[in-house]
Order: sequence, then structure tokens, then C-alpha cells
Amino acid sequence: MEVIDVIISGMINGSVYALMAVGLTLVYGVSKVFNFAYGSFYSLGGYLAFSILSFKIFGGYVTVLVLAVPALLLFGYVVERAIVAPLRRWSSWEVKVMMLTLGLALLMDNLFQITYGARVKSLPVIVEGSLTVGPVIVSWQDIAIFVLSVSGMFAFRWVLNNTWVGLAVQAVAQNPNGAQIVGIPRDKIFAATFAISTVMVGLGGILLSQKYFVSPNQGWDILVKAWVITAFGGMGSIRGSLYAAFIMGMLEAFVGWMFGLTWVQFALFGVLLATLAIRPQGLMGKWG
Amino acid sequence: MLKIEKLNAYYGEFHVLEDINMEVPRGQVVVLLGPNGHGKSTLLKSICGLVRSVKGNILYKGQNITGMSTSRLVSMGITYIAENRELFPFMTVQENLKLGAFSRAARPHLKENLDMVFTLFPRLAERKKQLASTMSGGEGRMLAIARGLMSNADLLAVDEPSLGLQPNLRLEVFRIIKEINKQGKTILVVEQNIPKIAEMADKIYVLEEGMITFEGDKEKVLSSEHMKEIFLGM
Amino acid sequence: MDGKRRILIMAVVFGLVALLPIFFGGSKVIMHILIMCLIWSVVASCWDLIMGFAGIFSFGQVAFFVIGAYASAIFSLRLGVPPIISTFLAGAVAAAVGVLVALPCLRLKGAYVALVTFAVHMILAPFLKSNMGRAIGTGGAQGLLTIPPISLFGYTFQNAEPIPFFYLTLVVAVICSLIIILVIMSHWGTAFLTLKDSEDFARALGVSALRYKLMVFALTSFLTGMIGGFYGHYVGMLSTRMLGIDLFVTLMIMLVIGGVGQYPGAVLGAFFTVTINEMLAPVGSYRPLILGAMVLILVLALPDGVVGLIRSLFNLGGRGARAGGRMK
Amino acid sequence: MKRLGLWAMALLLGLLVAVPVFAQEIKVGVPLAMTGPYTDTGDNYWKGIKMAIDEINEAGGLLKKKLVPVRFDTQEFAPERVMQGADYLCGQEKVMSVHAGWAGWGQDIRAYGKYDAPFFADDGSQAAVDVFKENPADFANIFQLTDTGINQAASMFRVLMALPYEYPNKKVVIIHADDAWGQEVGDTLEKNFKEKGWEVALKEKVPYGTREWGPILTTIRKINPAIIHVEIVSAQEVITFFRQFMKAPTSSILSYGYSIVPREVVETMGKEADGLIGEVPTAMPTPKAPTPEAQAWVDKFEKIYGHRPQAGSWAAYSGVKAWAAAVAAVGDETKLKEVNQYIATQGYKGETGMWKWDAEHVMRAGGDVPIGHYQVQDGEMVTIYTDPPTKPYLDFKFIKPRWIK
Repeated sequence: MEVIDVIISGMINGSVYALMAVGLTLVYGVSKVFNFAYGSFYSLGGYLAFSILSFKIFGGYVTVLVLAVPALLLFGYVVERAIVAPLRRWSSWEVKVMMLTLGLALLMDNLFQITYGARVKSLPVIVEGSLTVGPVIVSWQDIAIFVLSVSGMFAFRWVLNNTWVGLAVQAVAQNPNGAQIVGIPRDKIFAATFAISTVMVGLGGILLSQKYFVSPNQGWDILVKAWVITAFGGMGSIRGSLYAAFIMGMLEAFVGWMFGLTWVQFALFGVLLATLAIRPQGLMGKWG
Repeated sequence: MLKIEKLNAYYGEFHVLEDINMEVPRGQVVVLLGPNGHGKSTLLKSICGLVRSVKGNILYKGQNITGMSTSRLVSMGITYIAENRELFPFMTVQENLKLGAFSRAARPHLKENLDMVFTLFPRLAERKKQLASTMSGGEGRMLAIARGLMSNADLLAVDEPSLGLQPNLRLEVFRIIKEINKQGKTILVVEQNIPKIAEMADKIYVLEEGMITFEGDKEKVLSSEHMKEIFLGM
Repeated sequence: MDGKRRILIMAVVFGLVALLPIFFGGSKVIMHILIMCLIWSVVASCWDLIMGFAGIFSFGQVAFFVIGAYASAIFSLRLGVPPIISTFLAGAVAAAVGVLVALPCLRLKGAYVALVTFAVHMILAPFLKSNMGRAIGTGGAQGLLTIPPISLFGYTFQNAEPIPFFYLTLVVAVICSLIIILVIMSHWGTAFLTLKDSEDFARALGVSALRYKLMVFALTSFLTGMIGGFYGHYVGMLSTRMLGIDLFVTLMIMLVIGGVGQYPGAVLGAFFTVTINEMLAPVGSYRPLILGAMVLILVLALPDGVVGLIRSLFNLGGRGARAGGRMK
Repeated sequence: MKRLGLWAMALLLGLLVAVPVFAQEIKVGVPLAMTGPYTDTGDNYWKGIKMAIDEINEAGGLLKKKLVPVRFDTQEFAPERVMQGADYLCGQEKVMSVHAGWAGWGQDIRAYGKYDAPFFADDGSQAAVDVFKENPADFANIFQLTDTGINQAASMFRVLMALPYEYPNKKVVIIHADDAWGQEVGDTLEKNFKEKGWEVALKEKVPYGTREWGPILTTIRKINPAIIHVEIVSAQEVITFFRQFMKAPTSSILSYGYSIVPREVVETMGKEADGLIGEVPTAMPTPKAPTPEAQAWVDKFEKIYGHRPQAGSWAAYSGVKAWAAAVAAVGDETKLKEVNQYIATQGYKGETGMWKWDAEHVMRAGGDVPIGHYQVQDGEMVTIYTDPPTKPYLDFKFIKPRWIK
């Protein structure tokens, strides 16, 4: 019966990883921007939720979603337009973007620390209690996390395949020049995808914060995980990231259970390196 | 329709175009000839907003459009058709065409334009669901042109449409360009050295080393010794 | 910028640095900062060589530094190898690891290379702390606290007397810089530039991408590992804390300030960054905040670093001269 | 122009380093973690140190001179960083004493041992003591405010065995962090349990930042141990562990050792944490202090900071006071060797009684400064035992945790 526990734990983590990895891979696939501040955006989501909830206003998490999603969207858009986009005209701008976002991460993490203090912040649970089916116990909290991340992903897929913006995003990812020729405002799409990915990782931060708390330096862990997953799945491949997220979630749960938590990191990187050695483009990757 | 005055363009520190003056009258086919690497594509791209570091004036329907973004120009009716096609490889033919109608001006006409394109290119109608990356060179070229037509453009800027095609396909492409022109579109074509295209031109410009060295109709071109030398290798 | 000018600049910089103990020799703190400047200038230069010139997004520089530091310390502590020899062995160990890391990287591009090399960085701390690490003598989570100092011709370079150690470091840094300049000037340098511009083009020219990437990985990890070992013997103590994000970011700031691919900018960047980091120590938690803001401002305002700025101000060499030319 | 402006800004940032100088003052070095994961621990020490310095200054200063703290950010105690701190504080700023709190596991001894200013640390590390033993004459200025991890772990074990509670079985699970402290405590506990005939069913080393405990808890639920000991000095790890444990708790005593000390644990969890047990070395017992002076100190601390004293605050406070007492007795703060000699031989009379450092300059647990063992009751830490010797504290009682059936 323990196995079922482990599988459930893997599925729940996998679902959140998927949400966050897809955001990272989307931006890389569309605009070749590798965002080192991705983990700090996760923390931003957590701190936003914390700040909004601390006013104890009507609606709880619903209000958080209503307020935080537009705020994250705006934040992502502004960051892209103001500091990432200007770098594109320089030579080897990809490295410069990495450096810039690394600086942004440092700045944001320490802003959090100064504003909110070094201590962890705890958030109220989304739903209380747990569901017991025979020997298996799953908290409603975990179920809510799973449902919300999976539906977030479906919503994202729907937007991507059924709207003009979604189509434009795919077009830019597949051929930026072609996209420009047909009249897609490429720069705006770059900024839009950056904004969408900010929302995705920020949502991840909101969902996980009441389980894992909010603290200023927590983002690095998230960044590395999302990064490993996107590379494993193939950078720029959304479907690849989805599968990879669940595989890595399971792997993490099983390795932790069978060999101990210290081995989790070795296992994740080991699997990644082995995959890249055989398939340099990742599971279903396109070349980037 | 389109008037260019004293246009200069730069690639980084390279001065690519020097004081270009040019005119494309409404409803005509204007051909721009010239050897490889002398700035023809740059001129076309400057008109379409794909090269932004330009000085001088580009007037479209009397309005100064110098330095405007491509997306804006597309919605104003100027569409570029690239020499290397620039399709969306992992999308179907139909999706590629749909994206051709991305501009707000073109979206309402999506259906009628699709019908128009499929009549013009029956081959594409057969392959609606095929991925663009799996198409042959000739089909890809057709798709690129068809996608350009989807934007409801008045002025089509076509960059070396015959590049890399077999002779019979080239003729097919030129026939279609003429056909499109007959439907009322103004066309500016860049070509390298094909006398065939010169035949259908209403007006011809020659660009060498970033400067217009010749301008006139096809008779004038075909009779010029200098032209024969560079383009026909005679 | 041509080789002669680079050598000239480096000679002036190191010459000036060599004079500094006359003014600051009395202060251990300043001497220590100067020694750290020299050590980090080598690491930053290596990083610039691999990232700026060879165009490989290697994020493993701190890892190679730590590998070298541990290797040298373990050689001298466990096997009794004299430190002056063990630093070279440490370089060899780091180079071997570098080649091992490079092998899977050769088929990868951009962000993937960054990830694989950063993975080495991420795994290193848990490895050194694990039982495997303890077995080879890393001291586990506690680290190593009794690394012997370097002795040469009967003289022991103690960190309590910084002036002799400073000149030793200076000699090492000058040798490393010369090697780096020679590489940039040589056939390799040209090969790197073609590789960076277009790999396909370079292949067509017959430049073996694989061989050159392996070589640059090996060379930079050798130098980095060696200076890492050197550092270990200087400080006398080591722990895995160096693998935290702080040092990594600091190293990156050196490159941001110096400018990527603007050697010897990295050297200037190292001096500037180490100094400013020390000057900011009293402001405590505002230090990383200011560093972060500095990165943002500098990357946006000076994408080619200080050297790029100087070059554009005085129109030194390179691109500007060709302005006005025409294609073909 | 825009670029020039940005440059001017960068230059301004660089100029943020003016340190004011006063005539009659004594500089006191305070190297603490001000950034990075140990910031909160650093804060705990700072509260105690600041309180002591303010107290002395309000009373007219030390030898009529004003105490001025000089702070240094030790970040994560990387050896190089610690050494730089020593060179900066002792070499450059010429401070007359250094108060460091948790400062490392030996690198701090080497770094500050080079100088003579009294150095007070709260390392709790046998490794640090081993470094001291290499050269006691050279390191005469080093003073440890707490006992080693080995002795603290032994004390935890003694109290666990002394609890008025019948263990249903003899199985224990030990989870510890992968740092020097966690390793020292984990290994000692394992040894102690084994000697007593217990089965160490699982001993797991986990990295900092672990917040998903599902896999370990699955194993724990299968083992159903009588005791689970968690030794990770960071709040979010231990809070997440507890919350995920409580989803389906086993009948186990949950012992947190020193992991109970981050103030955030009880502050975040409140009454939810009721039942947890843990320890603090060099502890000020609460809620009722053992002496009137100690009670006054606790009340004053609560008045200033709005909460009960945290681990380390009192130890660091006492370090400053012990040094000040020695300086007052010697009559000259610059006679560093004499001050050290005085502290080592005379000790210090504190709020709970006498502080005496042993030959290894360690404040050994016991006497008037024992290790305090706590249980969270009604959302606050309550001293239930002191050790050594192991004895119940006043009439505070151990309460069987609510999750044990």
C-alpha cells in the first residue's frame, strides 16, 4: 500500500512541476530567453498571495486568484519590455539575458527578504481535511493542488490552440521571421509569452506556498527543478515538458522512498545526463 | 502606389543602400534586378519594415511609412513574400494560411481569401492537412505565395520567387504572379537574372552595389549591352 | 583588439598591481583583498575564455574551482604531496573532470550546456558531503580545516604574512594570463571565433569543433582547478559552502563588469567586483540587493562591460574602423 | 547622457561606505549571518548582543567609553568569509572583543585565534573544540558559549529516556540535516540508542530545503517507531515535516532537539505545535526563570522585542556581559591578554548564577547554566527538564502528545 502513497505523491508534485516547467519551456521556445529569475517569480506568487490574504478580505483564495493573476501578467510583461527586450540588439544577447535575469533574481530575493523578513511565511490551507480510501490518505489540499494545476494546464493548452494569440505564439516559436512577415507583432508576443510564463510559475508559487511556505531564497530549488525538467523533456517542447514533469515527479518520489532523500538530486541529474547523452535534444525536443 | 526617395540602409556599419529613388505605380508589376548580394533583398525588406535602420522616405499611398513596424504595414496592405519561404514547419497548410490572415484587416475575410487561394493553387487544397515541413520545394513556394495573398494586401513584395526551382516550376510561379496581378494587386518582384520575368514586367530597375544603375521598360533592358553582359552572360 | 595591445594592457595592469604593497602592505585586510582579486581574476579570465571566446555556456567554473581546491587539499593531507606539486595535480583532476563534462556537452547547444555544467555545480556539494565524499577525504559537511600552506625553496607562504603570498599569487596570475592571451592570439583563438560565429561554417573550414571544445574545456578547468588548489592552501580551510549561489553570482558580476569576450575585461571586472563586494560588507543585507541592481544597470547600460565602454569612447580597434565600408 | 546617469548611480552605490568615528569609544565586533539561510539565527544573537550593549551604554558606558558595535556579514560561514571577517574586525577595525554566535565548526577558531581580542562563539561543535585543543595557548582568546553537539545529543537522549512515558517499542527514527551539526548530533544519538538496546530503524540524512516528506513518512508509518528525532535547524523543514506527519500520525514521541529553536516554529504553528519536544543549550528556562534576576531579564527582553527570548539571545548577551565584566576588572580594554586570562579563570556571574569555562574554554552544560529541555504547550515553549543532571524543572510537566493513542 505504501507504493500507492508514493505514486500519489509523485503525481501531485508532477502536476505542479508541469505547470512551472511548461512556463519556462514556453519562453525559451518562443524567444530563446532563459530566465534565471524564474524561481524568484515563483516566490513573487507566494508573497503576493501572502500579502493579499493578510488583509483578510472577502473570498480568500478566489480573491487571490482574481488579483494575483493580472498583477503577475503585468509584472511579466513589464519586465520583458523594460529589461529583456533591449538586450536583443546586442551580440551574444542570450548570455547577457542569463546574466541580467540572474541579477534580477538576486535583487528580487533580497527585496523579499528586506520587505518580508528572512522568516518563512505561512499561508492558510486552501481546503481542510483529508480523503481516506482504505489505507490511502490524501489531503484535500493535495487534491486541490492537483486539480488546479491540471486545469491551469488545460486552460493554457486551450488558449494556445484556439485563439489568435495562441496561434501567434506557436508561429513565433516555430519561425520568428515567418511570424514577423505575416504581421505578427513579434516583440509583443515575446513579452506576452514572458507574461504568461510569469503567471504559470506564480500560480505554482501560490498553490505550493501553503504546503511548503514562502521564504526569500526558496526559488532556486524551483528554478533548478523546472530547468532539469524542461531539458529532459526537450527545451521548447510543451508536450515534452508535460511528460517529463510527471516522470521526474515519480522518480523523485520513488528514489526518495527507496534510497533516501539525499539521492533524489543525484537521480534527477543522472537521468537527465543519461537522456541527453543518448538524445541531446531531450525526450521530444526540438533543437533550440 | 509606392514611392521611394533617397533611401539609405545600413547593416550594422555596412552601408548597403545608397540614395535609392524608385516608384511602383498601382496595378503594375515592377521587377528589381541585380546580382547577388548587392542589396535587392535589403531594399525589399526596408520597404516592408524588416530592415529598420534606414534613412530617407518611403511613401505608400501618399503616406510616409518609413520606419513603421511590419505588423503595421501588413495591416496597411503591404505584404512580403520571402525568398526562403519562412513557413511554420510544424503547422498544417491550412494553419499556415490562417496565420497569413493574422492582421486585423484580413481576419474578417479569412473564408473568402481561403477559397480564393485554393482556387488559385488547387494543389494546396488537396494538402490542407499536411505539415508544411513535409512539402517539396515547389509546393512550399506556392504555400509561401498563398500565405502572402491571405493578408488582403494591395502591394505584394516578392523576393526571388524562382530561387532554387526547376525551370518548369519557375514558369508556373511567374504565371501565377501575373495571374495575381490581373486580379488587381500591385507587385514588386526581386529577381536575379531571369529574362522570363523581365518579359512580364511593366517596369524594371537594376540595383548594383547598392545603387540604382538602370531604370526602364523591358525593351530598354533587353536592348542594353550592359544588361546583357551581367544578366545573360553574353 | 590585437594581441600586442592585450599584452600591453595586462603588463600595465599587473605592473601597477605589483606596486600596490608599497602603499597597502601594512594592512592585512587590503592585502588579502588584493590576493583574492588576483585569484578571482584568473577564474574570471578562464570563464571569459570559455564563454566569451569559445562561445560555450559553461556554468561550471565555480565547481571546477572547488574540485581543484579539494583535490589539492586531499593530495597534500592524505598522501603528503607537497602543496606546490599538489596544486598541479589538482589542475589535472579538474581538467579530467572538465573533459568528462565536456564529452556530453559537445553535442549540446546553448542553454543545455549551461544546464549540464550547472548540474555539476549542483551535484558537487551533496557529493562532497556524502559518505562517498567522506571516504575520499573531503571531511563531509564539516570540510577541511587543516590544509598545509605552500612551501617553496624552504620558505613557507603563511597567510598571516600576506606580502610574500601576494607576490607568489601575482606570479601565478601573470603566468595564467599569459597562457590565456597566447591562446586567444593563437590558431585556437581564430578557431574559437569561427566556431562562435557559425559552427557549420567552421566545420566546412575544417575546424574540428569537437577537438577545440574539448581543448578549451580541459585548459580552462586545468587553470581554474590549479588556482582553486592554490586558494585552498592560502586560506587553509575549505567547505562546500563555496558552492552557494552567492559566489557564483559574484563571479558572474565580474564578467558583466568586464564584458563578455572582452579580455582582459574579466581581469578588471574581478578587481572591481572583489573590491566593491568588500566595501559593501558593512551594509549587510543590502549588499546582495545592491549587487543585483548593479548587474541590472550594468548589463543594460554597458552590454560589453567596462572594456566595451572604453573601446566605444576611444574608438579603439575592431569594428568601428570598418564603418562606411560596403558589403562586397 | 542616459548612460552617464547610470554610471553616476553605480558610483554612488560604491561610495556607500563612510564609517563615522567618535573619540571615546570601544569597538565591539559582531560578525553574524545577515544574509542567506542563517539570517534568522543571526538575528537571534543580534537581539541579545544589542540588548547588552545598550544596557552598558545607558549605564554610562564601559570604563566611561561608549560601546560601538561593528557588524560584519558572515553569510554562510564559508572559511574564507570567516577569515575575512576576522581580518576586517580584528586587523582593520581593531575591535576589543568579538561576539559571533554560531560561527562555524573550527574555521572561526583558526581565523580569530590569530588575534587576541576575546572571541565568543556558540558553535556547539566538537570539531571546533578539537581545533582549540591543537594549540590552547594560541587560541586562549576563544570562548565557546555552549557545549558541543556530542554532549547536547547525549543530553537529549538522557531526557528522552527520563520522560514519564512508557515507550510501546524500542524503535527510533533519526532524521538529520547534512551539515556538520546535524551529522554530529545524528551520529551521537544513533550510538546512544544502540547502546541502550534500541533499534535505529531508519537514520536519514536530508539536504536543507527538503519540504516534501512523503517518501520518508511512508517508511516511518510502516516502522511505527516509538521516537522520531528530527535535527534540522531551519523552520520550514521541521514545520513541513510536522504538518505532513500529522496527516496520519504514528504513536511516536516527536523530538526536535535544537530544531525547536527557530522562533518561527512556534510563532508559525502556535498551538498546533503542542506536544513537540526539543532542547536549548545555555538556556534561559521559561516561562518561569529560576532566579529573580533571570526573571527580570526575561521580562525586559519580552518588553523590548515583544516575544520570549530565543535560543542564543541570552548566550550572546551573556558573552558581552562576561567580557565587559572582565574589562571592568582589568581596568583597560586594550590589555587583551589580561582580559582573556580574567574570563578564563574568574568566569562571570550571570542572571542564573556562575558561568565557568573549562580548560578547553567551553561553557560545559550543567551547574547554573544547564541545557534546557522544552515541550511546546499551549503554543509556547515550556521548560520541562534541565540537564545535566537530569531533573524535572520546577513543576512543569511533560504532557503526552495528542496524536499518541
